[in-house]
Amino acid sequence: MPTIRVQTEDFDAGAEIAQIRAGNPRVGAVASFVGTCRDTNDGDAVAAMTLEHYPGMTEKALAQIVDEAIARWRVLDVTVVHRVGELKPGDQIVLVVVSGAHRGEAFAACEFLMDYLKTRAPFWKKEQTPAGARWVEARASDDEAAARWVAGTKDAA
Amino acid sequence: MPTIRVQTEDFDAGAEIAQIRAGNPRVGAVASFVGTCRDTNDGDAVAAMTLEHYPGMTEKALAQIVDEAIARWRVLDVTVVHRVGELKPGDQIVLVVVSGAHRGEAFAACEFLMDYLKTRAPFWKKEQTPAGARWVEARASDDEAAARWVAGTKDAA
Amino acid sequence: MLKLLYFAMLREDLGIGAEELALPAGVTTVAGLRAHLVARGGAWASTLAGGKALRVAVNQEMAGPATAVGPGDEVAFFPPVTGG
Amino acid sequence: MLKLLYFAMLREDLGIGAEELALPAGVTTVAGLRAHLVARGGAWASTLAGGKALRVAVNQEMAGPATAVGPGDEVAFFPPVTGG
Repeated sequence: MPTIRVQTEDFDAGAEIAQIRAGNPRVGAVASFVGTCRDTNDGDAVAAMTLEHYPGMTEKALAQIVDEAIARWRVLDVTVVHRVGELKPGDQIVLVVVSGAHRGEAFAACEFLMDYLKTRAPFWKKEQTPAGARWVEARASDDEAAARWVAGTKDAA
Repeated sequence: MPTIRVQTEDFDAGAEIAQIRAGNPRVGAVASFVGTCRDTNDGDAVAAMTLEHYPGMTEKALAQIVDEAIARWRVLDVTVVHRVGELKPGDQIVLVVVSGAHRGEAFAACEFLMDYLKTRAPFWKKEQTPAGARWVEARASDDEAAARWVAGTKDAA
Repeated sequence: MLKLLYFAMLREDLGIGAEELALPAGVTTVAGLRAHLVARGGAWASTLAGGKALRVAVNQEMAGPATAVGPGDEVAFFPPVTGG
Repeated sequence: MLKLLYFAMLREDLGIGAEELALPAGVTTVAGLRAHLVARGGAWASTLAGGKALRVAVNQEMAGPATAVGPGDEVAFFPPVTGG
């Protein structure tokens, strides 16, 4: 059963990795990703950021993305945790963990989840910089990363 | 500084992920992989396995693979831990953690490290099955996975 | 009635996060609803005008200009997402 | 002298994990050394014969048939690797 959580509290990547493996000897591979808050963005110092989201839709959008990943690759289980609220440089933002029998599917599903989450889940970042607060702009590179999966260029992975 | 360890003891993936992030606010992405001992392989039950290696060469081979990953992608740091000795189903075998500013490089370097480690680092698995002990045979799929990186088909990642 | 939601920069620019709106006469789609809001003028016109990169969700599903809008729907306007 | 090492299935099939060997006359490459060992006959011939998928490292670096072998070298024979 996939685990999806949106929360203000920090998360424990090691505990989530242990949890997804626990009691399932069919697991041979666990790929995971932790996204963290950097101290610079687009060349400017970032002192803090606020993550806003759309309660209700966020969970629904994440569930759809997770279902898509499970249907596309034969992975065993998925955990997604995304934080909201005030974050400082070095803080963890997002965790994706995917378990599978073999590494290829686990890696592909994990990267797919991050790419889709970045373009489809309703979260917005506002950064505090020396020049004041600003909303982070969506990156074309994120759209391109998500589009790779539609084009199927990574299907062989 | 990359961390490379070959050990009989278990490892703590969460602690290694925390360690690679600690005190470096340039880190925005940490991709990681845990390989675990499954209870079946090629259709047969596996009760236990022994991992043999070539002391001295193992560490050298891993260091070369890690240097190659760091040179190829602009990642910030790499941790590789590989266990040897007796392992049971559910036990952790290998950990690769890669930190970077952005996720694309971290994912690519992490998968590259696993693919190269599987074909270039001198480790050998011997499985205990109901029919007796057997040495695991190298898989053509692992050679193909490693060959992808030479062909450059994943360079866009 | 419609439930309208605004997030992130749109919420700040419009000075409002949520409102209830009686379904305006003639509005049957997202595009129609957006045009109705732009007609309010001021920040509404500048923030929701065509050409701005904005996203719309109807009942918490991503929607396009032609997506149907009817009584009881929850319609949200927001910028391209930047989580993860 | 050469230091020879055998790992995994090769070690079991040959019944030996390591040996010291005086560099045989005429042996200058990995291929030459392998032919010398095959000439021992028995398990050596069947295990190290051409056509078997085996790997060789000279001084802990992966080597090919033409890799030079000389006094003081550490030469290891082993099957394709299966770690990770």
